[in-house]
Amino acid sequence: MALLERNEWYDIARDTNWTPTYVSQENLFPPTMSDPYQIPIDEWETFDEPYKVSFREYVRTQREKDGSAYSVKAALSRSRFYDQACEGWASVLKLHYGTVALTEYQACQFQARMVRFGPSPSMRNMATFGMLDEMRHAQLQLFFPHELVHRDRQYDWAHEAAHTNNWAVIGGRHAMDDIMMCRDAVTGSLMVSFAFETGLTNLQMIGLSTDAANMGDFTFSNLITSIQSDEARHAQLGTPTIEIMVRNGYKEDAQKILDIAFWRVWRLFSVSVGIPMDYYIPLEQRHMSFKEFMHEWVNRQYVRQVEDLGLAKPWYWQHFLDDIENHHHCQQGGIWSWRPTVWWNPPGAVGPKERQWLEKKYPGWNDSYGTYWDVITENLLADREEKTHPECVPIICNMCQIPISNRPGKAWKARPYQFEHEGRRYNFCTEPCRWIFTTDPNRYKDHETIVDRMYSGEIQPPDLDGVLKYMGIGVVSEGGRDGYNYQWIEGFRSAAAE
Amino acid sequence: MAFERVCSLDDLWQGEMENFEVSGTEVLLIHLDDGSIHAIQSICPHQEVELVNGSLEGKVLTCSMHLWQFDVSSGEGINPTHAEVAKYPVRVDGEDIFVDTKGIEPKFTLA
Amino acid sequence: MANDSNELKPLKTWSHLAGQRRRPSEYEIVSTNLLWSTDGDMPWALSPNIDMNKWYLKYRNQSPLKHEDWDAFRDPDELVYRTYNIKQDGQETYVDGLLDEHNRNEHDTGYGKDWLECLAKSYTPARYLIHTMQMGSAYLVQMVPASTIENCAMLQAADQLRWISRISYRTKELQKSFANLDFGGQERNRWEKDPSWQGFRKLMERTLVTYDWAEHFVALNLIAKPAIDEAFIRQLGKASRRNGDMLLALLNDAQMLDSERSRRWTKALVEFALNIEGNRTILEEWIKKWEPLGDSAIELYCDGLPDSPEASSEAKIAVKEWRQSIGL
Amino acid sequence: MTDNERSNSVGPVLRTGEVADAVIEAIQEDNPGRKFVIDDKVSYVRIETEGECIIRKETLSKYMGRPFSITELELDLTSFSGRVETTDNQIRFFLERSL
Repeated sequence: MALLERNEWYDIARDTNWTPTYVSQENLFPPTMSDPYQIPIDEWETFDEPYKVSFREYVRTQREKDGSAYSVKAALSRSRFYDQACEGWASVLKLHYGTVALTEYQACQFQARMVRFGPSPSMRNMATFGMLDEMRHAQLQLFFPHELVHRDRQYDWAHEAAHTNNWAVIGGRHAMDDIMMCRDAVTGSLMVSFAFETGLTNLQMIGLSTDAANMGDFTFSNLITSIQSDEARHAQLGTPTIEIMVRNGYKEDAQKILDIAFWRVWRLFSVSVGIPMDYYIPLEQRHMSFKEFMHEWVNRQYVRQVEDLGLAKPWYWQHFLDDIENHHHCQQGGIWSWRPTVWWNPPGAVGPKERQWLEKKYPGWNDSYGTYWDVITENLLADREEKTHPECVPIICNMCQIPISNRPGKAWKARPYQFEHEGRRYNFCTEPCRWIFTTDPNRYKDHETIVDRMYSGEIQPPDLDGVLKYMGIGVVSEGGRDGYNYQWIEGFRSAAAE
Repeated sequence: MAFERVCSLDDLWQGEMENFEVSGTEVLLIHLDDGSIHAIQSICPHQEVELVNGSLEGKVLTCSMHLWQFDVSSGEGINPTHAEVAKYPVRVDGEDIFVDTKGIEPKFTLA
Repeated sequence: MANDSNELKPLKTWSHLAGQRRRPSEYEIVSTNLLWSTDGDMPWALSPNIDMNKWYLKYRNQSPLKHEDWDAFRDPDELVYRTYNIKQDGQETYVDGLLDEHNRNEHDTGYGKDWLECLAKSYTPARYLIHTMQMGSAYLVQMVPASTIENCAMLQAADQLRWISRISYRTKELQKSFANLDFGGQERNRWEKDPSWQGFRKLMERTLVTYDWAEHFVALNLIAKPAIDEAFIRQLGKASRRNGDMLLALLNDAQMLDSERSRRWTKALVEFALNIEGNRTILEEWIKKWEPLGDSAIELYCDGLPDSPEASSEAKIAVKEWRQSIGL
Repeated sequence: MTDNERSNSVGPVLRTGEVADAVIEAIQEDNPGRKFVIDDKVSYVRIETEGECIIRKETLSKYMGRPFSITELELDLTSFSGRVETTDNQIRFFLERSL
């Protein structure tokens, strides 16, 4: 074929900026939607996306990707795999689909913001593919759980979760509305394309794929790595934006933007990926600990990319390293205790063998988190299941919307992080969450946590039943129970018998 | 006539098909997109294969094993044409679906 | 506990589709009710007075065009991402074939001087015009009140990038064949200054700053897009047939297929909106406001086409007849 | 972060399969003299070397046994370390600032 190569005509297709005369440039690209830094337009025209693709190549490649991803479609509907899969794995899937599917769809609107308001034509073209990619991800991640919904109503949350006021959803929406839906095209491209898609989606989409393959769930493993191959391309929108900002004197802004987004997404991922990796996946199938994945993907890969662009690690790096060791262990305890409030069945799964593994991967685990589970194990062994449910209402972080908790045991260092603003006191789980609030209190001040809503009267009746219903529990599906029906305590019973 | 209640309309939506046992006979109940409901023998006349595992496009049911095709509304074979599936009378009363299997035997056609 | 007393039956599909008592299509399963920002009074979970909440409240929630259930809208083509790629991959293979064949026949060398001037003036600058359509469609994507509308707008935006790419491709080929004519260099100036483009540029700049989602839809899909279809795609296509440029004629025919799909969902959305009392007046007023800009764009563009005295009136009539055919 | 986690490693992360196998062969040829670390993680394989890693269309086609474009590589390229640069003929992973 005597067709031109892409590079011969590509530059023409991304040379589409013009000078408007019938309307003002400012009205055509309002700073609040486009570029609040007001970097000169000829600077934006140097934007060179490092990963190029043409429409022609895109539809061919994507068709082939979908051919492979959907090839399991017919087999899936009759597959016995999901009948036989353990509830720990089913919980991984329910949590994944419920938090991811509609988030991907909202991302279409964010990509569209870059297509309309991006100051560089290259950004607008690349984001057009990004927008289509997100449509793909939403549709794939709705299609597959839909095949499972007749087996188990909890899969209905793949579609419904984002429409409920479940506490986990409130947390996810708050973070996504903050870094993605309510940002201008330029700021958003750093927050989403770089911090989120380059930095952290790898954990969920590649990290979980190894566990999925070990579990025998090749459908899921294939699905999420196929999705990530799109992200690897469209996430490249962030790199040139950073370079242009740094070159034009906005290095500090770029750094701050990345630091905010990275922390916000990290807090979500440590729950949605950290807990599954270290607790829900059966011990025999665990490949690496969450901490090991974090070191591979973030500490080695992501940070190195940040530094190569002339930026630095976030100022809160020590807090972050500490959080890798702790946050998801705290939240595993919390979510398990509050299991009736979630749409999956979280296994406690801290039998003698699992505790050995956790101690090896996270030295000191037994002396801290272990003490928390000791009490629960004791109650379960004595048939006092009712005592494993908490009696008090937790304090929720006004930023990440996740219950504030701390490492138990000897190293206990409960310390509230608070901030007073216009007569209201806000509570935070960590210094970075408080810091984000102080960067723009007006942006965050009016939001109410799920607990605020109990006290303000929005949730009626303000009792446990009322709260559960408000969160969609008993409406969309039943709430969670222990995924293994407490069988993980049997190891302790037999040890005690000996 | 011996119509027996099989299920309700809520159990079998438009576009769905499902096996039911009616007076000791295995019956495949099909609710087409046009709203009509049909009952046919559950086994393909070709070999011992459950038709429920086949695919339904409009009123054409294709067996999953050797891709034999039948017109569900008439019971006639489309490919091969000499094949045929037994049809059972269906009655809908309010929300309930009734089927009569009395005196009707499944048909078999060897290739 | 609430969940003990509640009887929850097994589901056959998403709970929100269960009321239909019909096996949902793949399209319904993956396309319906996907926006979280239309669930409550406040679009986004941040303070009501931040810019983005104010923007969505003003330009989406408070748009004069009303419907109590925008989510009930359905794309008549029921396209999903998967089927869009299959369709367009096939179409792009066809276009590759056209380009390849014409290249092998040394098609470009047969162009006369006048026709080359027409291509430079009326064809290659179009990537700017089509790009404004891409931007405008993407504005709809982020602002429409239902995911089923958003999907149609998304594929419409993607179609525009398809044709920007093909026009750029042809621009490069012409540049290689006729180095003296500044193909690939003179387009921006033509788009900004040549009288034949000023009607479209004015129309599109005005459309792009029309931020009410429904008025933006009217300006884009009921005025600008059909005007581009009829003037740029159809009348330029006719002129190229007359001038022996079969390649451009066939390329524009292929582009028209995408436009026809866009017209199908536009028609469906208009019919959907017209079911609500009061919407007709709003749509008709907007059309009255925008129609002169659309007509003027057609006139200026078509008057620049060679040997096409009837082009302008044909295009204007075709646009009007199409709008009438969808009830406006 | 400890210092031994900081390195100048760059390279692709690919879904396991025939494309990954072909890439492993191709990189040896396209990057003479470089040492590669191949880390097989069941569902994906991480390929890393110091500073720069190039994969050429020609070489990849040779090991795939058929014409293979750089865009096709995207089917299996789920991530990469370092930064990326693509042209019609090659894909390059690199870092601009060495430690």
